[in-house]
Amino acid sequence: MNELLNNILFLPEQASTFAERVDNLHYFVVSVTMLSSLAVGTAAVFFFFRYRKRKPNQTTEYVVPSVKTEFLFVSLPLFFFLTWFVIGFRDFVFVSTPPKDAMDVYVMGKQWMWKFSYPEGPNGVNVLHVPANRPVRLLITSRDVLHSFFVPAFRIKMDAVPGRYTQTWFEATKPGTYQILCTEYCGLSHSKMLGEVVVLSPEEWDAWVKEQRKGALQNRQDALADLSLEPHPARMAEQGQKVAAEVGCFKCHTVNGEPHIGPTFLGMYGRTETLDTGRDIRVDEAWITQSMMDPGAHLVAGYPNVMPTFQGKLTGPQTAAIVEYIKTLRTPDIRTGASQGPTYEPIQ
Amino acid sequence: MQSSPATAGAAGVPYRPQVAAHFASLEVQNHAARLGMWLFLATEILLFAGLFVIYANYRFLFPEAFALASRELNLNFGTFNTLLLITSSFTAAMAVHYAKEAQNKKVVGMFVLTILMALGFLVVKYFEYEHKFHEHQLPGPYYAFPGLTLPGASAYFTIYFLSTGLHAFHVIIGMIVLGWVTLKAMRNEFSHHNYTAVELGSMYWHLVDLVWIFLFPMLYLI
Amino acid sequence: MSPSSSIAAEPGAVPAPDEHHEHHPSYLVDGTTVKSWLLTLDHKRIGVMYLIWVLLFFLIGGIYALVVRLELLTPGPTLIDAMTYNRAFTMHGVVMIFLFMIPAIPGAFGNFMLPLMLGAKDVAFPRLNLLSLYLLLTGAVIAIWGMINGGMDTGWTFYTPYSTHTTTTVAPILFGAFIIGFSSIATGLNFIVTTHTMRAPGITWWKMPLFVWAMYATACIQVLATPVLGLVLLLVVGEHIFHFGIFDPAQGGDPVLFQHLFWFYSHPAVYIMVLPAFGVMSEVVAAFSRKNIFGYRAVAFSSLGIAFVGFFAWGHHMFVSGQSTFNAGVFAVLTMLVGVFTAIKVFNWVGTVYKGAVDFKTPFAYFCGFLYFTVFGGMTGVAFATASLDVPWHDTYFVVAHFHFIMVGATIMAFMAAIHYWFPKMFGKMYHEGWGLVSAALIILGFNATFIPQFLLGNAGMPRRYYEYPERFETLNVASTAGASLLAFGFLISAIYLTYALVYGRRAASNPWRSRGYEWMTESPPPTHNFVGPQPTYSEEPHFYVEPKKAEVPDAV
Amino acid sequence: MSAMANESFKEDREMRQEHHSGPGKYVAIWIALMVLTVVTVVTGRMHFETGALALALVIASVKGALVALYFMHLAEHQGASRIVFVTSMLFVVLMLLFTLFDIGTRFRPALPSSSTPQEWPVSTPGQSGRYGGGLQAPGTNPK
Repeated sequence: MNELLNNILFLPEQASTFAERVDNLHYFVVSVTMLSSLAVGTAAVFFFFRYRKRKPNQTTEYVVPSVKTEFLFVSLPLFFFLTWFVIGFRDFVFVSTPPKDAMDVYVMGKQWMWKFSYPEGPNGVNVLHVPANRPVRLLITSRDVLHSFFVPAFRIKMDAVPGRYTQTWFEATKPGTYQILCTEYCGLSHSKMLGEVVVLSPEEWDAWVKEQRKGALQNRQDALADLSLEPHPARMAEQGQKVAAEVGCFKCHTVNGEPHIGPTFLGMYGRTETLDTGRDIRVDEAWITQSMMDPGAHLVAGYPNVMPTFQGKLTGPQTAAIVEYIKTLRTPDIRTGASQGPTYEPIQ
Repeated sequence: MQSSPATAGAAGVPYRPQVAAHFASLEVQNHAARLGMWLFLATEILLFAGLFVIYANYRFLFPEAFALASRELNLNFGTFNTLLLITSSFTAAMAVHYAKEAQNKKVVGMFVLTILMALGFLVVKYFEYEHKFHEHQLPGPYYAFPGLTLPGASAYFTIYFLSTGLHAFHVIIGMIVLGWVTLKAMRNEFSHHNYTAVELGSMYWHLVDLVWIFLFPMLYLI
Repeated sequence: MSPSSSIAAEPGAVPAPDEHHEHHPSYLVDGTTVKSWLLTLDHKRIGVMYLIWVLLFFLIGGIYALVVRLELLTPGPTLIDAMTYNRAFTMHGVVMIFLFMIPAIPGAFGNFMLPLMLGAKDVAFPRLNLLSLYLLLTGAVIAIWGMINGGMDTGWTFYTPYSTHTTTTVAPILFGAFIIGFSSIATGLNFIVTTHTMRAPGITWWKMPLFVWAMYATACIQVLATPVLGLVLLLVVGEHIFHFGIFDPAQGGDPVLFQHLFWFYSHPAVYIMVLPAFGVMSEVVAAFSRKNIFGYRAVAFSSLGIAFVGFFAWGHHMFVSGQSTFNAGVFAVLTMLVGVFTAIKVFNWVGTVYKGAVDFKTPFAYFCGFLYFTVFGGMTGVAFATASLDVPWHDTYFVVAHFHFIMVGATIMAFMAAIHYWFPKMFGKMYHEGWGLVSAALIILGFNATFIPQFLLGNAGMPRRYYEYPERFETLNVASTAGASLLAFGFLISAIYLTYALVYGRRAASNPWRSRGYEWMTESPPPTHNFVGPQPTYSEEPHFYVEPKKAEVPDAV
Repeated sequence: MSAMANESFKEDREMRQEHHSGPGKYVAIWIALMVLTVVTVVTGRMHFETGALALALVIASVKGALVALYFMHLAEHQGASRIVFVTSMLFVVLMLLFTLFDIGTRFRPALPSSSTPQEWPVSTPGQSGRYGGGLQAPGTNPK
């Protein structure tokens, strides 16, 4: 019966405890709706034929409803609506209050990917691993704009609001892979902001966590992320940001527009800078690369010549990634420093 | 826009008001004009209500920052402006009183006083603003006042500038409306039969006063 | 402001006294210069101009809709790139909501019919009325200019912080919407004052036609809600330009507060769109089943009830936005009340047919479609309000299908029914009944074919505003696009035969439906000041078919 | 001009029951408003621990009521004008209440994070503050 209704309604499979509750209410609401609409529709169609016009300028009786009828019109829908509300709100409270023993996963949405971190590691991009039959609380935030974390198979959804955490929780009932979708419009690649939840059996989960915390699977994790649906330049920028954090660029360069020891990365690409020689240059890939390799060569006026060279410290791809990253800081629609949320550092 | 409900009803032929063709009588026409004005004032109240809601929410979230930031405002200026605006509201009410008695000269006098006080209000506001600019107590990202760095302080000044700015804009509109009614009074137009324009203009002015009566404690006295 | 002052001395609107007292020209031919139309103060001409403009905006919005649907034909990129797609669905929403749905029925039919139904010569403030049309057009011009010069990609909800940081042209479009808000306020204000002060003798509050009640309730919402939208739009424009940080989380702002303020307008706005539709349908069902409205007071009260409770249901748009659980409960219950009020209306409409004399003409066909869309759209709305069902459905295609059913479906049905029902009243011509029924059937079928797959897509979990989608959603999307083309075809047919009827249609009788609505108590099309000779007396309630009084209903058939 | 009659005569007459009184009333209201302003400033300067805002708002409401009732003649005009004014006030209050309910009862971390920073524990056991949030420690974390 469940299976059949699920198919008729095109519902995805039920893979969480909440999904079963929601679907039960769904079936209840749909059946009452269909039956009552059928009743109203039948009555209407019957009236259309029974009381069709038989002669032009026909007169009719003056009919007004009795108080009893009007009472029925009010009380019947009110009864069903309030019943649904009671059931629905009970379930809503259920999904808004995570159980005390839930395990926490931090979820961060950013344009256009999902990042997951567990309090004691590891981190993941676009793939969330959770154990089956165990409540998982998601603490959701965003780095830039609103996103919304949606797993159809779990029937859960919660907006990711920059600068703060929202929460939801689920308890997956069977191992498998389920799709994550972003349901709050978040810009150009909104429809590409996909991810997946991998539900593992308890044994697999323990093994996975152990392996992750050793760091042995980090590479595989990266490879997985590479295969994700995320567009290539964004991926490079993402790596560039990681690398920049690792080698310490942010000790001297801010990304929020404020000058620090060095000029800010925000809006650097494409900007016209006055050098200490008095010459104006337009910042491009070549200049950024050269500044990393030979910082003293073309110094921006007003900044001390204190930057060490990164020649030999950065590989070619890493340099390119940092350049890509700085390029993403060019437009005002990249929000930096907006979020008061967690700063995710890569697991070493 | 603001004056339209007032003018639409009163087809402005001097001295003797005329009933527009679609109204049953002058009384109905005046009633319509007044009701229209009330509805318009209701929209103004709801407009400011949006700002009040924003204020209430952020004050709830940042009580200390708001309390400290409000002490950065000049209470003397604020009190003076409140008294000024209340008095101007009083003179506007008196103008209606004189209009009913067809004392057009006194109507002119009262409205000129009102407009002068409105001007005074704006001048005081200008000095307040100038001081804020000087201290960098400015909205959002422009806020750079070293004396108060609690989170929420910049939000306070954002709301301060938005609400007083919107209010000052209404003061200016009110001055224009009252100026226009004053011109009509100079032409000796008003009498017991025809004072709707005076009444509606002064109602608008009272609304400006009403909004300030709430803005003043919210911004200056918490 | 300028049109209102410049027309102060314009005599064209008030016709010179006519020699032939018995032969007053209809409003359509009383003054044929362009100026006599553009600067008219006649509510009927303003209504007709509104009709022309909203139809144009409907066409623009419809083209955007077709572009969106075509793009979604295949899972990957089909026709346009992602940016264009994002702009297209935003523009579809903005144009359809602010330029079509909100002004359509109040602007066109409210303006035309309200004074006629009240036995008045005009609305209370004719100049304000004209001003509201030109404010609408000013706002439209600014917004459309913005659309051409870049467009906006935020979705019509303008959620911060995306809307304050996107590089697309947010400012002119929001500013355009802000001006359109003034137009909406002006219309609403005018209607409230007209209803209060202009009722002819005999038309007491409980004898007003239900269309007037619906317009009155709508006008209350317009007056009370629109200023808040105006403020919010200004704040977003300000944020976008100056980055005040009022809704910016980086500066302690709260994006959820933006949603509260936005929906404080935009949820009641749904009733601005649908209440006039309820009003039109109350008239149509009474006229074509030749019966008094069953439970007149219940229907009138429920309009006011929807207007009031509808204001305090806005939080059901925010169940998964981070709003508190407590608030979700409060808003869920209040939303249920809206459902109850709507149910009262539905039952009473069906009850009206009971013991009636149904004349199955085109408007009545649209009434059937309307009933269907209202029941299913309303019931899915109630399902949303259970809070827990909203969690999986929120921002999926289920929402899209739901509001297209209740808000668009019901309103379009009413709009089409109103055009057909009042076509002879407004233009004195008759359209082809057969084609009318064919296109009604096509439109209703097309609507279902478009949006029933979208309900299922939503159940399956396809989020809205997706440029590309997983392949498992393809079949249903193709079905939906096919339905959309059927829908477009249906509208095309109506456009053709209605235009034909306008030019070559046979002259309609003064009251071809033999309707006993108040608006039919004058000639069709009405003379400039609505009545010639003595004012009609309104001794009976509208749609009183108990005993025909031929003397009062001029009927030339 | 024309013989247009009107159903709303009664309503209109109610609205026209005006008593044209002397300027004394206006002067009295004006003095009351001035006094109340001084009162609110004086009490505001005292910075009461509790109820300062409530007191200020009560005084403001009294002042507002005086302006609306007498300067704007709401006391004389019955019917629709009053309903309009009262309705708009009601909507303002309800709008305030519903939004304040929300932030008053929201999941704490869903409020702006910088609003009450001192109350946010920077680190909780098992989270070492690295993931930043200073969230309430959940019951148990996986080992």
